[in-house]
Amino acid sequence: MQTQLILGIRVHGETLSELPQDLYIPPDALEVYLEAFEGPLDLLLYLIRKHNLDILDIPMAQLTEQYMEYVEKMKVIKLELAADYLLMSAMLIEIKSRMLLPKPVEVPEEDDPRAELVRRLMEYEAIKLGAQRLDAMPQVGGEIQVAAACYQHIADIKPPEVSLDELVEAWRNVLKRAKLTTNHKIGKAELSVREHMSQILRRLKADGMVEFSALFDVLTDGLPKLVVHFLAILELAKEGLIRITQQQAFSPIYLQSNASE
Amino acid sequence: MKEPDNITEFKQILEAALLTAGQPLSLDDLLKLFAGRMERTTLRMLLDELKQDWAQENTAKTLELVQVATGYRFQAKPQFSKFIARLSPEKQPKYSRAVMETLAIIAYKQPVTRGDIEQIRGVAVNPNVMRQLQERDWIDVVGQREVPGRPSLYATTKHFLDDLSLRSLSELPPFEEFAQTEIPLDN
Amino acid sequence: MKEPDNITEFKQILEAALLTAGQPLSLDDLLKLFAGRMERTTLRMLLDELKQDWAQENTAKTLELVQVATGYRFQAKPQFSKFIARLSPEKQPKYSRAVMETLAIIAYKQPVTRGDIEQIRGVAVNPNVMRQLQERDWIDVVGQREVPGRPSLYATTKHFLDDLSLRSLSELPPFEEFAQTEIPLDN
Repeated sequence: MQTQLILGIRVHGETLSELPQDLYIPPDALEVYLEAFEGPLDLLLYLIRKHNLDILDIPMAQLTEQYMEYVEKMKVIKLELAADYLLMSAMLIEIKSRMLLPKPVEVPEEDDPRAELVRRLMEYEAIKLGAQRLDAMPQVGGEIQVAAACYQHIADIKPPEVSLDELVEAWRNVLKRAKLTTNHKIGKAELSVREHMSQILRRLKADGMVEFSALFDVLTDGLPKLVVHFLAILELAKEGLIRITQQQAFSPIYLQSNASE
Repeated sequence: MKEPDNITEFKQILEAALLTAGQPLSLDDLLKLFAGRMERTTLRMLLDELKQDWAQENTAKTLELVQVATGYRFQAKPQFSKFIARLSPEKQPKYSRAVMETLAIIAYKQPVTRGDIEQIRGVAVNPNVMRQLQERDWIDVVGQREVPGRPSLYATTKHFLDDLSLRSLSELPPFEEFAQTEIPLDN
Repeated sequence: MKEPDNITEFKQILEAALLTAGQPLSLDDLLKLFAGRMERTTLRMLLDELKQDWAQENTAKTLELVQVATGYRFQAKPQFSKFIARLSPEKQPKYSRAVMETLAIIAYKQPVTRGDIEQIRGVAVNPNVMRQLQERDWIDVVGQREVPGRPSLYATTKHFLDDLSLRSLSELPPFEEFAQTEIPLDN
């Protein structure tokens, strides 16, 4: 898939004409490489298939040094992926060192330290091809369109029930998530204030301009309610949702929704 | 299939698109099917023909092509509705999480704009969600905020309180008791 | 319409239901259409007939009745896809290689843990990748492996098969065919 792209990669203005023959990746090209390959297996597979790289011919000492450099650099970028590459080079080094040991005259195939790596490479290659095949298959939402004509819904559907508990649970979830994300204000205005804010807005929407004292039902509302009502007016003014006007001192105060045209 | 070049092919493409659309398609939508190689008047004519094709053989066809406010759509003939309805027996539906959370935000933070809700939930509000709540008469628009675009301010209705058996919003459990200290209470 | 009492009416009801469903309907779903007055074997026969009705007059029909993992559905014949796709230019985004390889591993090796996937791919699995596949409802957790940490076992869903128009996993391209030439051990 993407492996073909890599030959056109430019690093510091110079086109990288071919892939390095070993596992060394120029640090400047590192990010690009990481995007082009899915991981060390993918890179190794590419080198083996395209360049006939011999797994054993990799200059291990040099490679290890270079990998350590990446890890330094990648602490900022993608440490996890660096670790994956590091693990791979460790594996290669282990294989190489075992190959260098004096061996018995006959090595059964399954004892060949490279066999496991080869098995993994081939399995990964098969998955890679499988992924390409799946990707190429027609999919619903893409090449397949499912019949979805309309019909008259005649069933008399009852609206869902909502319990107070469910509502509170939903709010709890909102808060939980709000905690994770950042940057929005969870104000602390009292609920009852908010209710009165809505009431006042409704009233102003219906009646247009309303005189301040007309908003208070002094006869039936107790003092706490009147205070809350007053707080609601202040909050509305603060949030810029209403306009409060007074012609001159001691003349009537009028409230108006800021939204009224 | 190459670009269509005769009436039969034009009509087939229209038919396939309308049968799979899941919603009405406008003339503008349908013109896109032909990548600019179709006149509006021709399109209208083709749709008329298609409509008649499906209207003929009256007994055999199960769908009809109808024109609604936002465009054309195929729909099952009315006599089949009763059977189709059996596929989804009216079990008590549940509101989605999006609906419940939107409702909770409006209840606790009213009056709020859609923008406020999106900010708090961190995702866009599907217009469908607002419509469901409005159709239920649980929320309504109580004004506009005086900022560019003049977004509507939503609040819960008395009907909402009735349905939840609350006398006032202050009977909702206070949210401070869930709010952990990590929630910034700025402003 | 009264309860249907002949093959034509049975098939019409099936057709109307399938054309409006927007998703596959199982045999159990379809039986509901007839409120218990239909045998399973009769239903299968009717569906076969319906399929053939739409397969005949090959040139005229724009849809075909197909069977997928969870049931039957009508879908546009492939030759119309390209035109219908023009209606929604912002089509389904392509998944990254990481997503597709993870999906392939789950499809072919299921049930697998994240550890299995990491072992095969040689890199850590980004949680995002799993989430994308779960949100698409293509994979889900089918259990835990009884090892320390009890890691979740993932498998593909029926919905995945539906979306790829497969009736079962055995219809996936056979894994063996991807095995390439041997990597030589000696040089």
